[in-house]
Amino acid sequence: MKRIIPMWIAIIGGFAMMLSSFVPLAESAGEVFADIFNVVAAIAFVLGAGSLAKQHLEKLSRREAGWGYSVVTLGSFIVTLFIGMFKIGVHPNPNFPQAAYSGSNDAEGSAWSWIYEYMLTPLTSTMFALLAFFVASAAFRAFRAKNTEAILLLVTAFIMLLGRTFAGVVLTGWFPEWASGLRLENFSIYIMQVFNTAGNRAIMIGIALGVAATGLRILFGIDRSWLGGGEA
Amino acid sequence: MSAANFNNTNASALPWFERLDRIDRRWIFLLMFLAVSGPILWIGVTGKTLPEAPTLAARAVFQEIDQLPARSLVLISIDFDPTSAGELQPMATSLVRQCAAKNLRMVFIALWPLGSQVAQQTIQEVIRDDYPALKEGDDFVNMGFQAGNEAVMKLLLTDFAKAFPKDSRGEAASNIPILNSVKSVTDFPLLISVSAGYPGSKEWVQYVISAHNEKMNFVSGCTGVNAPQLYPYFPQQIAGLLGAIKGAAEYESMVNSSLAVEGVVTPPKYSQAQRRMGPQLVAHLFMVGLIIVGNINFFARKRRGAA
Amino acid sequence: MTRQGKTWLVIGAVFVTLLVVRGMIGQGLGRVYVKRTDVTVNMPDAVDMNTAAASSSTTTVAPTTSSNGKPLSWQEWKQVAPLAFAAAQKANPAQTEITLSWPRTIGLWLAAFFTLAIFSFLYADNSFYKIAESLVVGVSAAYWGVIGFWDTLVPKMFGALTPGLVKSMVQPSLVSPEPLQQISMALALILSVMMLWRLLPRGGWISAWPLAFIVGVTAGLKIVSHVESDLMAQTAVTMKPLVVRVTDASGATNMWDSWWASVANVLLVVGVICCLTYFFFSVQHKGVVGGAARVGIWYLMITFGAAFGFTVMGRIALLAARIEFLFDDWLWLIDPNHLRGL
Amino acid sequence: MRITHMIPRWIATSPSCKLVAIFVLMFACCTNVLAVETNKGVIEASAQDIAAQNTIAHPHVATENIFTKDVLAHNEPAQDTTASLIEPVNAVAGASPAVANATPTTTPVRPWFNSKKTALFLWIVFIGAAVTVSVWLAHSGRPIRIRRIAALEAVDNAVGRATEMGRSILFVPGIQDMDNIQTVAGLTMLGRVAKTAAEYDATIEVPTCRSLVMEAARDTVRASYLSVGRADGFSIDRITYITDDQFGYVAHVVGSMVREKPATCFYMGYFAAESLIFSETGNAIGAIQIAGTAESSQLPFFVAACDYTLIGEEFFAASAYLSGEPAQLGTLRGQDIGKFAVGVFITLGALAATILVIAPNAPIISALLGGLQKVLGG
Repeated sequence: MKRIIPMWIAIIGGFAMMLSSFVPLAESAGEVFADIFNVVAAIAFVLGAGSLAKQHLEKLSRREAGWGYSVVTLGSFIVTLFIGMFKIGVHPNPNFPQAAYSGSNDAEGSAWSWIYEYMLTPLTSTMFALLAFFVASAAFRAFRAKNTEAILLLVTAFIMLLGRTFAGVVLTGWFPEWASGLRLENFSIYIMQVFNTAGNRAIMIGIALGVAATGLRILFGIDRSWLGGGEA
Repeated sequence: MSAANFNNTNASALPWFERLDRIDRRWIFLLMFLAVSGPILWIGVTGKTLPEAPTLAARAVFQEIDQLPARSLVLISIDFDPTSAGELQPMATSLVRQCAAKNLRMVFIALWPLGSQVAQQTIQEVIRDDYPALKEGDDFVNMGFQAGNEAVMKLLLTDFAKAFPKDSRGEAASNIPILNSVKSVTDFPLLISVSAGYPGSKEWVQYVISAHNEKMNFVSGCTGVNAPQLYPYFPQQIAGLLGAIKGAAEYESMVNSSLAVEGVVTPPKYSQAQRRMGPQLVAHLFMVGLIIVGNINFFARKRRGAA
Repeated sequence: MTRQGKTWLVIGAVFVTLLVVRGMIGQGLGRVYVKRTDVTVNMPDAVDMNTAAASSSTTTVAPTTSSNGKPLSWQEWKQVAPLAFAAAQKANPAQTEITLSWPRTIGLWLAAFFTLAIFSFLYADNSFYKIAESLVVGVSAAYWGVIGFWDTLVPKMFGALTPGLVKSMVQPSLVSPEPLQQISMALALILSVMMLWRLLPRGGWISAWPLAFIVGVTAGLKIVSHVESDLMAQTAVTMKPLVVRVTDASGATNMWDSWWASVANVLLVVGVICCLTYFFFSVQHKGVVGGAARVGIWYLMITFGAAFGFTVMGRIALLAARIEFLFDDWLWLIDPNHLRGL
Repeated sequence: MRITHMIPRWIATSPSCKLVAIFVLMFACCTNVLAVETNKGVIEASAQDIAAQNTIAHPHVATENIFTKDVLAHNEPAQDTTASLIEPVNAVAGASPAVANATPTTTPVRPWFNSKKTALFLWIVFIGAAVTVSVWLAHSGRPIRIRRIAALEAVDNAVGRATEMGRSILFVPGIQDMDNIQTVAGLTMLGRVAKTAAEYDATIEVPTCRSLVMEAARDTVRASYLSVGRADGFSIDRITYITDDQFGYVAHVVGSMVREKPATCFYMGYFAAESLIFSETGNAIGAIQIAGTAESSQLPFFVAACDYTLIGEEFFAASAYLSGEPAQLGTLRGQDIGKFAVGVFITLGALAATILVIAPNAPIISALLGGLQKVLGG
């Protein structure tokens, strides 16, 4: 019973949504669901925060190796939460001074924007920037001309790398007009529009079918692994 | 300190290609750092940038905005956050600049939570600083962020004010003059999306543009990662496309030269992307070099292995 | 210490020395200046408030701030370029309008520290990285929780269920909610309560219901949207003529362009079909199917190569942005935006 | 209570009957809806068409007309001196101002079925039917041979390796929430992997990026451990929420990767930029890596840096493949039927379009092409 009811909730909800796409009166069902989902996800943050607090408090109480870092995590979590929830240092919106919380957390000068600008942004965008290094080491290690497939991969990457900078202009810019299609910058666009389009289209079509089959497996109750295990 | 470390103890006993193959990747990291930071320093000190030859897709973006009559409405969707600002901020800046210079009326929206702040910064940097005559509410407005991804796009098709009920100042949509004639997103002759992923340009095409292509035009600026997925839509659904920092630099150079006034230096904030093409070039050449060295190495090992 | 360790130590020492030298010469290192502005607003009278609230059908809640009718003022600080500070000082050395902001200057140095701490992970895991990692987890988790609260829960759920409260506290311009909105938010609240039931000692299984609802509805929605926008639309645009006639302005056929356009279309159509063949599951990849699947893989590899090349661009731009932050905002080594001098 | 208890039971025990029942229901709805639509829709449709033609025919012209008025009214100092202001004058020449006011004021009664989406509806019914019939055939004992998918054959070995080395398995279910079908597909994979891990007695760590995903993953893994009778081996604390922030999450996961050194890493779900950060770090610690995503922009990185990668559709097929159940494998055949249909459409469409280029006046061919386009929603 604990499995069958959820399964039916999924089946009914799913089919209702599918049909609603075809009924003009219910066309906004998807948007309504998106709203509901966002609210549920926002409230479920309580569960995530609980898990976060639990894992770090446990480390702390057991004095596990590196418990000091857990203090940092917990401390920064609580401080940020406090600042954000109570809009510390945020003035009310000049248009609506009567509403105490009408100001935006993002206003320049608020504690929140300080955290955002000087902590969150440098930390996350530097994490993102690490990719430039990983891309280089991956290219060195993985781009070896082992077989036809690998050669195609690496030659295409090569053309793109050159074609999308000034190097392409220097190397092939002198090609005569009738062969201008072979200039690296044009050739790279040609590859994008023909080969890349073909590959991406096939992937997209395949994914659409994969999504449909996965969805139907769930809606038909064939795949219940998301509910846990095979037998209902 | 062993995490990323490779075993180098017997390194000197191995032939060169074996040694190269087991090279500590931290050396590659260091070289990459130098390849990017060197040109930044050089360009930062000298102020010189590489010339740009705009490609078709970037020219189309310029044309689309250029052909609009003054006072046309433009919807600018900021679908990225500061983590992608390195690539996309120059596009957003130049796009807003061209729109402001053309005296178009701009409505900013954000489908990414942090996009609203990015829009605010862009407004400050371009409109308030350089086009102070433009009035918030009459000439431009930042409608802020709305959660819901493509659901918001669908809602925009039916009711703009419902999707974005208030602007970033807290003003209700019904009180904003610029939105008086706007019922749905199709009332905008041009939609601009500067996007770093989901939701972004691809979703705009899927949910809004493909069905209303004849009513509104769509131009997009996207990150390098997303460009391959968007090229298939150019030029049918996406009238103009700025792909990665290269697209940004091409577009920037076009806007700058079209708005250049003799004797006045273009503010350097409008050539961010062009400055970044220098590090781009050296780093690309470095990557190409890495791939070549890697393969020479591979063939040397293969030959030795076969012999 | 190994030879390699020593080399890295030297490299690090060189950087630190350069930094110190840089700090001693020229304009010094990163600082942030702010300009003060005074903001004064008049609190509206209670009468205005009531008329504004009366336009909605919901109950009016008394404003929380007590200073009705009085002017309210505060100061705001906006960041300005160091150039502006220099100019203001030159005009009037005793001015207090543009000043050095200590909180923001400390923030700037912290940001630089975090940037370097994350980069240090490239060398090896270390305590700086661990501090940065712990901080980013704590800060960002709270950050998204707060965003969820103020940007989703307040306008959507509280706005629909307790509009009076939201109007008086947060958003006086709130549009009164529609019944459908209220019903859907009530449903969301019920689902959320079920979700949170897990925290209670008994009956945690009920939290499977909202999850099931979400999974089911997602499946239903995605089936339709993917079939529509990916399967049908992509198939339709692939039905291209294999022979194309490109005409000049004069109306004559341009053989060269026609030939290339035709080749492009043939390559495209063949490519899509071959790639699709690769994805066949219930047919063994042998014979003709095997050949087509192999061509399909080639196409996929070219696709991946192209994507790789494009992505590299983006990644390098991001790194460039971080390095610009270090060199420009923090070290004042370069000045591309002419914020400190021309 | 009894009946409500029995019906689900009957359906759960005989899926094939259920599928047929559901499809009969769907078809009934479909025909019913279409009948209503044809009866009711004709008059409305024609009325709407006329109204639509009026409004849509010259939308640009109409709006441009408004803009020129605005320009005059505002009398703004024109900031640019380029020639664009000339354009609207040309454009307006052909339009009457009345066009802008032609929007119908009364909204017609909405039909029960959106006739514009008939083709979409038929496609979904077709795919559903293909899947249903394939499942039914699979149930009736027709053997299904599925081609080898190397990445999936490697799952058992990869889990076994972790056990041998006494290290953990890392499973990353992507960075999106439960409203993304890739996350759901990732969790179904997690169910299979956790089952194998429970059998081998390997530990599995699942850091998640969303609270809801954490809850769902906990349910999934718990059930997997239960299903092989190893409820005692399940620990809820191995499935944790980190942060919603993409790079905050990445910072934590790669940090713990270099510290814990998992023997095997699975990346299954929606991934963005973190794909390469994960897979390069995994590479540096010498882990076996198996990835699966439908995010085509990230596939190159997984292909380059991981040992095995499930590309696009393969990822969605993975859990069905691993289950080995005939019903699930049957759905894969259903997918193939769909692909075959798409292939046929593309081939026919391309040929028809080609013939039309060579002989533009072939009515049958142009009708064929038009029909194909219509079936595809064009």
